Amino acid sequence: MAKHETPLLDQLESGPWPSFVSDIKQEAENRAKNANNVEFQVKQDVCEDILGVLELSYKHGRTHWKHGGIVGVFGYGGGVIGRYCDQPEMFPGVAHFHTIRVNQPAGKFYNTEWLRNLCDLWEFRGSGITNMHGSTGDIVFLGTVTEQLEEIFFELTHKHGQDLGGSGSNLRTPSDCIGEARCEYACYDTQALCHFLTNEYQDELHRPAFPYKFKFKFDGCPNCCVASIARSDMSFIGTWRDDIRIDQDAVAAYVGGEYPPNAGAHKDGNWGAFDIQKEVIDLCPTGCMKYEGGKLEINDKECTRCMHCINVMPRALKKGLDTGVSILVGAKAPILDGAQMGSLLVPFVKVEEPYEEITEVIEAIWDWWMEEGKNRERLGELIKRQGFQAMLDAVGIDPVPQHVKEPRSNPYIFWKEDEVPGGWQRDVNEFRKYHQR
Amino acid sequence: MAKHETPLLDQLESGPWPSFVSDIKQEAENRAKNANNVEFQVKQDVCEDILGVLELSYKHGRTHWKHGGIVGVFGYGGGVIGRYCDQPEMFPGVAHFHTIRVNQPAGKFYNTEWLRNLCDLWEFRGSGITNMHGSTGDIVFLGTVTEQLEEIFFELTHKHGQDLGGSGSNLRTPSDCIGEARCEYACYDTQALCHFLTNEYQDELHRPAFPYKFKFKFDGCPNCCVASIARSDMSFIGTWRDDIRIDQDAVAAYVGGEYPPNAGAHKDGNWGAFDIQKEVIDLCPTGCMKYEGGKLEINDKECTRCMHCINVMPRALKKGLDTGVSILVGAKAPILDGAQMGSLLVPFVKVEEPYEEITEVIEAIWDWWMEEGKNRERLGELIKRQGFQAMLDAVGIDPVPQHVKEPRSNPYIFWKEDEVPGGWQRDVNEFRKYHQR
Amino acid sequence: MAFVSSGYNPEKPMENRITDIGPKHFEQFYPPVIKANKGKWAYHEVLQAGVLKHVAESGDEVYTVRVGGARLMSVTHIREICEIADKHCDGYVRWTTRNNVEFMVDAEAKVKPLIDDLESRKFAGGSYKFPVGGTGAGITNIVHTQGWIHCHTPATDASGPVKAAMDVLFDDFKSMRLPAHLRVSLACCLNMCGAVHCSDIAILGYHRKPPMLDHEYLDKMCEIPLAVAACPTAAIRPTKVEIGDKKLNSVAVKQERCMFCGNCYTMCPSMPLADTEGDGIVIMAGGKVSNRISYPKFSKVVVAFLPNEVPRWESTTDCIKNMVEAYAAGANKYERFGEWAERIGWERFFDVTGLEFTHHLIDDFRDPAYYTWRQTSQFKF
Amino acid sequence: MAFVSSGYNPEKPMENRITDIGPKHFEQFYPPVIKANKGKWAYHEVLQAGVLKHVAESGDEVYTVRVGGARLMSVTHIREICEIADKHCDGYVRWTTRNNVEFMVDAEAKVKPLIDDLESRKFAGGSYKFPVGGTGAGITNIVHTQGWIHCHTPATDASGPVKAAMDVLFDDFKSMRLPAHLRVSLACCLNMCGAVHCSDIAILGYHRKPPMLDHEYLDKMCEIPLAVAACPTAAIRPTKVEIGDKKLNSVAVKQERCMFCGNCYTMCPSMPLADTEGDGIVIMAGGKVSNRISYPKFSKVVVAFLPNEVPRWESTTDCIKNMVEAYAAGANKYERFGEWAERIGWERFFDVTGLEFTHHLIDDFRDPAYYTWRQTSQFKF
Ligand code: SRM
Ligand code: SRM
Ligand code: SRM
Ligand code: SRM
Ligand code: SF4
Ligand code: SF4
Ligand code: SF4
Ligand code: SF4
Ligand code: SF4
Ligand code: SF4
Ligand code: SF4
Ligand code: SF4
Repeated sequence: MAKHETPLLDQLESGPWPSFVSDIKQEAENRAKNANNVEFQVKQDVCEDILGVLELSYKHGRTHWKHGGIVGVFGYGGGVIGRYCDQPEMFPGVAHFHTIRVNQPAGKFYNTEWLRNLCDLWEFRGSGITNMHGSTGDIVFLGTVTEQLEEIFFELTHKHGQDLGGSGSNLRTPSDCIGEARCEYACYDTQALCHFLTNEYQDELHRPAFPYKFKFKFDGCPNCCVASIARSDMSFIGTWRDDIRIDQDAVAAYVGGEYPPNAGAHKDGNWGAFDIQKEVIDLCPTGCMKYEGGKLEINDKECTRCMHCINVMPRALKKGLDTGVSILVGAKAPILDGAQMGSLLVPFVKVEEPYEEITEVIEAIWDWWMEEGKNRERLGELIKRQGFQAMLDAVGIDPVPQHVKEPRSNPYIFWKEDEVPGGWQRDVNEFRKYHQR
Repeated sequence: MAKHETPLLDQLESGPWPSFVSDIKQEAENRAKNANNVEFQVKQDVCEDILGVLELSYKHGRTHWKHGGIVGVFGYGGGVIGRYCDQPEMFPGVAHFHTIRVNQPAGKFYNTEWLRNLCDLWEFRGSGITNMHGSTGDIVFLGTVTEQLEEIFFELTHKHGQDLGGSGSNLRTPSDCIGEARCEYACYDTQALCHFLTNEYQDELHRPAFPYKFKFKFDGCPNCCVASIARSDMSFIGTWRDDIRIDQDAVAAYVGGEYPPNAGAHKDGNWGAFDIQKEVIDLCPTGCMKYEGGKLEINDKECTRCMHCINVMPRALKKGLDTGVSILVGAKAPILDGAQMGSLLVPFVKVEEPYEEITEVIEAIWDWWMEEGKNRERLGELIKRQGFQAMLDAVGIDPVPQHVKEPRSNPYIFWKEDEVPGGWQRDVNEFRKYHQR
Repeated sequence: MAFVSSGYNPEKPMENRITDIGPKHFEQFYPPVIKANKGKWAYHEVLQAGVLKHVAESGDEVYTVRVGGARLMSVTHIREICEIADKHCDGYVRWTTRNNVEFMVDAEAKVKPLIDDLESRKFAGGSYKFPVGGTGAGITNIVHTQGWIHCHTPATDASGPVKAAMDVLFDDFKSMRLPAHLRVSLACCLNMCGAVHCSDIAILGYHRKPPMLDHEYLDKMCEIPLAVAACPTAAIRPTKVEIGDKKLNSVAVKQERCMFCGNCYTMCPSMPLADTEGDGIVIMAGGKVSNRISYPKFSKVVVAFLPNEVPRWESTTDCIKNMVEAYAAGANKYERFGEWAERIGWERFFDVTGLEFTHHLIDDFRDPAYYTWRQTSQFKF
Repeated sequence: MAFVSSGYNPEKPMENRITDIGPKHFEQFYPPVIKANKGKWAYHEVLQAGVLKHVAESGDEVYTVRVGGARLMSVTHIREICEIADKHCDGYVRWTTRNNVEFMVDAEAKVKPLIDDLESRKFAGGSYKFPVGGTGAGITNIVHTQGWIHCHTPATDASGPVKAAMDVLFDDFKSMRLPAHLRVSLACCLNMCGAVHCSDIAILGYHRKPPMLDHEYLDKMCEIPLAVAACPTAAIRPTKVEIGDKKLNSVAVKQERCMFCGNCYTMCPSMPLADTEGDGIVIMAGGKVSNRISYPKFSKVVVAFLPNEVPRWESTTDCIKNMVEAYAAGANKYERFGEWAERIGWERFFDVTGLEFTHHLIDDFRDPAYYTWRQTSQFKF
């Protein structure tokens, strides 16, 4: 017997796609049964109230959650998002409903033992409902009360060797694509770099010292499976600077139809036989490929490493061996002045322990942003406000044509005084000697 | 014997390209000789002084002309640009050096009789130096004195049936490409429309009532030989809405090498034999062409009338028969906020006397601009400031996808109150009944 | 419900405190075949929708079975995942960047039993618990945000519209017939917690009424200068109001300057925007993040508003389904949604999808708006 | 030099006044073959550089011989044009939109004598008066502005650099070996009186020193609020200064905010910018206006500054020549300069031209600057 009627939500139980309503209901039931005699530290019927308040939102077409307020664990400026219900009397189970961001392991691999530990903890001290995972990458524990925050943190750190993720004007929880762990396209070890920088910058992650949030994401190659270019203030995208390796026999196997194009990703379409000219050569954005006399040639100097040809013929074409990352900066969501993609800052750097070439760039950028950024100004907004050159200048990187898609089309060049012979201080009377009024 | 030494300018007499220095010198000589006993109304040695002051500018690397000041002819707010030399004692011949803008005939055809009349007038009452033509399109008489302005105007109007062009916050002298007069691509009679509108709007041309300058230009087709899309507040570009006419025999003649591709415009290059696939089909920006089994096909529905195929094979392909113009608005040079190209406002309208469909658009735009535009704000800047929609609204044109290259990528939609059910005035106390603080 | 201490002593918060230890090290979570072959993968193949085979240089193979699902997950559900992982995968499992779950096995023979097991499990309400799919040229899980389940600023729900949309798109989750990947995302407000701004199809919650002013509370609760500064269009100014006989410091909103971004509400709880009729969904399309062939692209607004039709958001799901079918019918192989729209031209896009073009779709936000208008005589009728 | 009245009476300016009559009607100036076949042209052919043949549906033909030259023209020179037109063309002649002169004849036999006549005429200094060329895939006349010959705001001369550049580009005026039209334009200041902002190659005069302040005069001459309002970067503010014992109303300029646009000087003669060392040339490239294949494009800044090297601007002409040769060697048939640069990538453009990429070339003007940076991992080394 459900505590609240949920006629609207109930309609979301049918249909093939896994129903979150059914799942919350099963959790509600399990909590009600409490087969393992858990001493629930938040209300046993919390899941009923989740459904109840959500049903009310469905009825009103409006949320019933209020602003956060400052809750958290001692010494940390982030990791917890406070949340309160605006109908606490109707739904006491969710009157407080804070979330905890648990820093996921790089690559999001788990073993079941550890996962079960988290489940036990969260059943005991929270709602038993999670987001696997939040948009930034964290494991999100969804809904607990203020008194449980320190307890949960204590258990996480002491029992599970696990820390919180970021929130607030901090470094946010970095995240990465699967990369070398299972992907032949990876140009560097995304997990290693993600983990290293997460630990290197624990202080920045937990203690707000930035003008606003700051995100790292790590993509092993330009396919961008963690969407770093769209949603991280600093995006690391794997690339290479030597040549694509070609296995001509495998090319022939693709042409001959032995290997499925694009690794079979189009299997259920009616695309006909593979046509290397149409599907690869003609689609290469730089036109740097040729297939003649059964031989594939790439003019690698002109290749921009877009991955297309490699994606289509992974058994025949392999990324280069001299690999590294490109670093792009400034991506963000549209608030306030419009969304930004990352803009290329460092075309290429090797990814080699102890990663100093990388941390130097990070720290130079942070120094500039912390010096110049206004409150709630993302890095991308600062770059826009002060200009790309100002960033290069501050960070000590030389301008190269790779920084731009195209040179400026307005000629409004802000020359600096020391660039102009004779400087700017002139004597108008001297001028008037040659030019009468 | 030259009045002023011009060692720097003299170096611009050599080389193959026609030397303006030599030309001014020949005029100076002819004035000195005065074979026809002209009673020069400006100084006989004015051309010497032009060379002198220009040489001085070459020496200093700076201009020696001052601001204009207000000079002109009675009742007109434009047509004359005042100009004074900042070294009048050294160069008394050019102490005053005003220009007169003479409204060129549409298409810039002339007969010699009329041209000679202008020459006689300008030799007599001016420096004898002209610009054929100014960037807007006028015949520019370069350099006369204030007292001669009314005299010149009087002679122009009384003897030569000819009016001045525009300057100031007026309609500027409209101008056009050669169009139907000698071009098979023309989609309407540019001269007729240019001439009609010039006369229709004489008041706007001569009496400043606008926030700033306003320019019309008329291109017979999308090749844009008068660059209307880049330099007119309102640009008229010929186009058609039916099908490109194909003469398959002529196509075969191109393929067979009988006719030179692009009408021979590439004759001096080593481009090899004509390849219709490479040179036409593959370059069509919409990919709407096919050449198979010796037959050329165009999917005209997808054609964007870019002119490429027609330019390459003018004897085989002809524009459609249902022709008209596209009207684009807002082009301008970079001052102050950056350059603009014209933006498409009216995708298609027929060009038919009495041109009412066109004058309606013009006048609606002017009404809006005169109502909303700030002082010195070009139409393009107003569109940017108030938004494209605001213009459509004011002018009464429905939004169509043709207006945009792409829909907005920011979702910052400024809804209007009457578009939102229930309006905007809400009772916070009513809200608070369902949402506690 | 007695309080059970973890051992934490609130009197001495720093005693024994462990901080700054970061996440678990990823290596301990790698399945053995991953650990052994990391960085030495030779190639992969998508065997069928939801099933990947990766072959290492060593000859080792790993088979991945990907299953979709709600990212909102109970511990009961996670425990069931663990049970399956123990049974088939030596106790390892992973999540993808789009909230799918991946079960990996190291031999082909283990694949079928795993799939059979997964597909056999259903929730009480009848939906699949672990549908296999989401790979290749199809539709994978919808990344999304909190919605009415947790956040204070949403203009729509997240989990509900996602469930409704995935039910409609289910066939394309389970097959790979499309020209390319098609990524659907949802964000419940303009903050866009996710890569919604560059998704093939994006569902975006949007308000359409300016904030209400809870004057009485504003004075008490808000740092007025912060609220004023928060507004990107400078629509808010400080003011004084009289409520009853009280003179209060408050703010005034110039409503016609408001673009409903909710940034004021983020800073000040006394300026709520949410409204039953005002709130709803904006549909965007044509974005991408991969650098394949074309550069990453932002999504474009293609439908300015659809109402919040609970519980199944029919107008939204119809609209999406319609766009997917138009794309499937019209795009070339490998062509992403936005590449397709650009190739045929956005004017043709509105034609073939039958979507209405309204003035709302014309950009009027600041200087860059100019670049979205059509500065050419080239267009299609 | 006695004053000769035209008949105008300054006492009664409105007496007999004729106004608003507009330009001459174009029809009276059409050569007969044009008049007869207007709107009925069938096709054309470029017979050789500078010579066009147009064939009408009626079978009539018109042969056009195009000649280049300075648009700054004396009446003596125009009379010579008239003489030629009388001799060969029944007294008709026209000017093109790029300031070339076109002589038209109605029979092929008349072409050679015309050309021979034109090419035989030279100025005393040795240059051609009427070089034939400027058609097709070559370089035609440089459209330009006033420069030091008439304007008060230029940062370079117009006629001089144009003469110097056309001397260097003369072979390409007389031939059609290039991949496509290549349009060179010049504007002597940022006002850009011409389509310089969308030319294949543009020569632009640019100041690099903020305005001087002639305080004494400013007070007398200027509407100070106008000068203040004129500045697009808000670098100017009103102020008071003391000169000797006089207290003057004047303005102050925040120099580091100045981008040298000269708009203040346009409004106020007491704020001159011109400077021998400060002024010079910006080279832009890659613009176009035609809608052929690609959309019209703005030119991009490729060289931030070259000095005013009188009288022949060698650095400028070298730079242009170098770009033309790189383009001729690298572009495909029909490919305009900007299309070429975009195809190979601007990073490669700097490579093949050897031009230096400096920080000045990175856009930093307002919001749209963002769109010129590189938002992709795609680039060439
Ligand atoms: C929980 C999460 C959504 C989710 O359901 O997954 C989330 C939730 C919130 N985000 Fe977010 N953001 C979350 C990932 C993102 C992302 C995606 C990412 O990180 O890859 C973005 C877009 C990328 C970016 O950073 O630009 C994102 C862009 C925003 C913004 C807009 C920031 C901007 O500069 O444009 C805001 C507004 C703000 O900061 O004021 C915001 C603000 C918020 C707040 C704090 C609401 C607010 O106005 O204060 C939300 C708290 C909701 C709650 O009740 O928990 N959230 N937010 C995500 C974090 C979970 C995790 O740690 O894994
Ligand atoms: C004479 C001419 C240049 C030439 O050598 O040909 C010219 C000359 C001047 N232009 Fe221009 N403009 C001339 C065509 C143009 C064009 C081209 C066109 O019309 O196709 C443009 C670019 C298109 C446009 O209108 O945007 C042009 C854009 C400007 C601007 C920038 C306007 C803007 O909104 O960006 C200014 C500055 C201003 O208005 O304050 C300007 C201002 C001027 C002034 C009045 C200088 C000033 O600051 O007051 C110049 C007077 C020079 C003189 O001594 O005669 N002139 N001006 C052209 C007119 C001749 C004619 O009537 O045929
Ligand atoms: C597992 C996962 C990475 C992870 O760390 O979790 C992953 C894994 C693979 N991606 Fe991805 N991609 C994953 C998210 C993404 C994303 C991110 C996103 O959608 O938010 C993108 C960017 C999408 C975009 O542009 O909007 C992405 C764009 C690609 C592409 C480029 C596709 C394109 O046409 O633009 C490829 C190449 C391909 O498909 O051939 C690719 C290729 C691959 C390959 C084939 C790489 C490999 O050799 O193993 C993997 C299997 C693909 C498949 O599912 O068919 N992956 N891939 C992610 C699975 C998400 C899911 O559950 O569905
Ligand atoms: C005479 C003139 C019109 C006039 O009213 O005066 C004219 C005449 C012709 N143009 Fe033009 N164009 C003329 C200025 C232009 C301009 C304007 C400009 O440069 O300022 C343009 C735009 C250039 C740009 O995009 O920057 C222009 C872009 C074209 C094009 C498109 C070329 C392209 O590749 O983008 C064509 C088509 C072609 O060449 O096949 C064209 C074609 C033609 C044709 C073939 C049309 C015809 O069938 O008669 C004419 C002879 C072309 C030739 O010179 O080879 N005309 N043409 C102008 C001659 C200028 C000159 O003296 O050199
Ligand atoms: S981003 Fe590249 S390396 Fe990473 S998982 Fe995707 S395809 Fe593999
Ligand atoms: S990676 Fe892309 S640019 Fe490079 S050769 Fe392959 S398809 Fe062409
Ligand atoms: S714009 Fe078109 S119609 Fe006009 S001259 Fe050029 S090609 Fe001919
Ligand atoms: S005019 Fe342009 S778009 Fe139309 S068919 Fe010809 S080449 Fe293609
Ligand atoms: S998108 Fe908006 S409403 Fe949704 S979780 Fe993020 S901040 Fe909250
Ligand atoms: S919703 Fe946004 S635009 Fe509207 S008042 Fe609030 S901050 Fe300003
Ligand atoms: S470009 Fe500048 S300097 Fe040259 S004529 Fe125009 S306003 Fe004068
Ligand atoms: S030159 Fe331009 S930017 Fe500099 S002070 Fe004058 S108006 Fe302002």
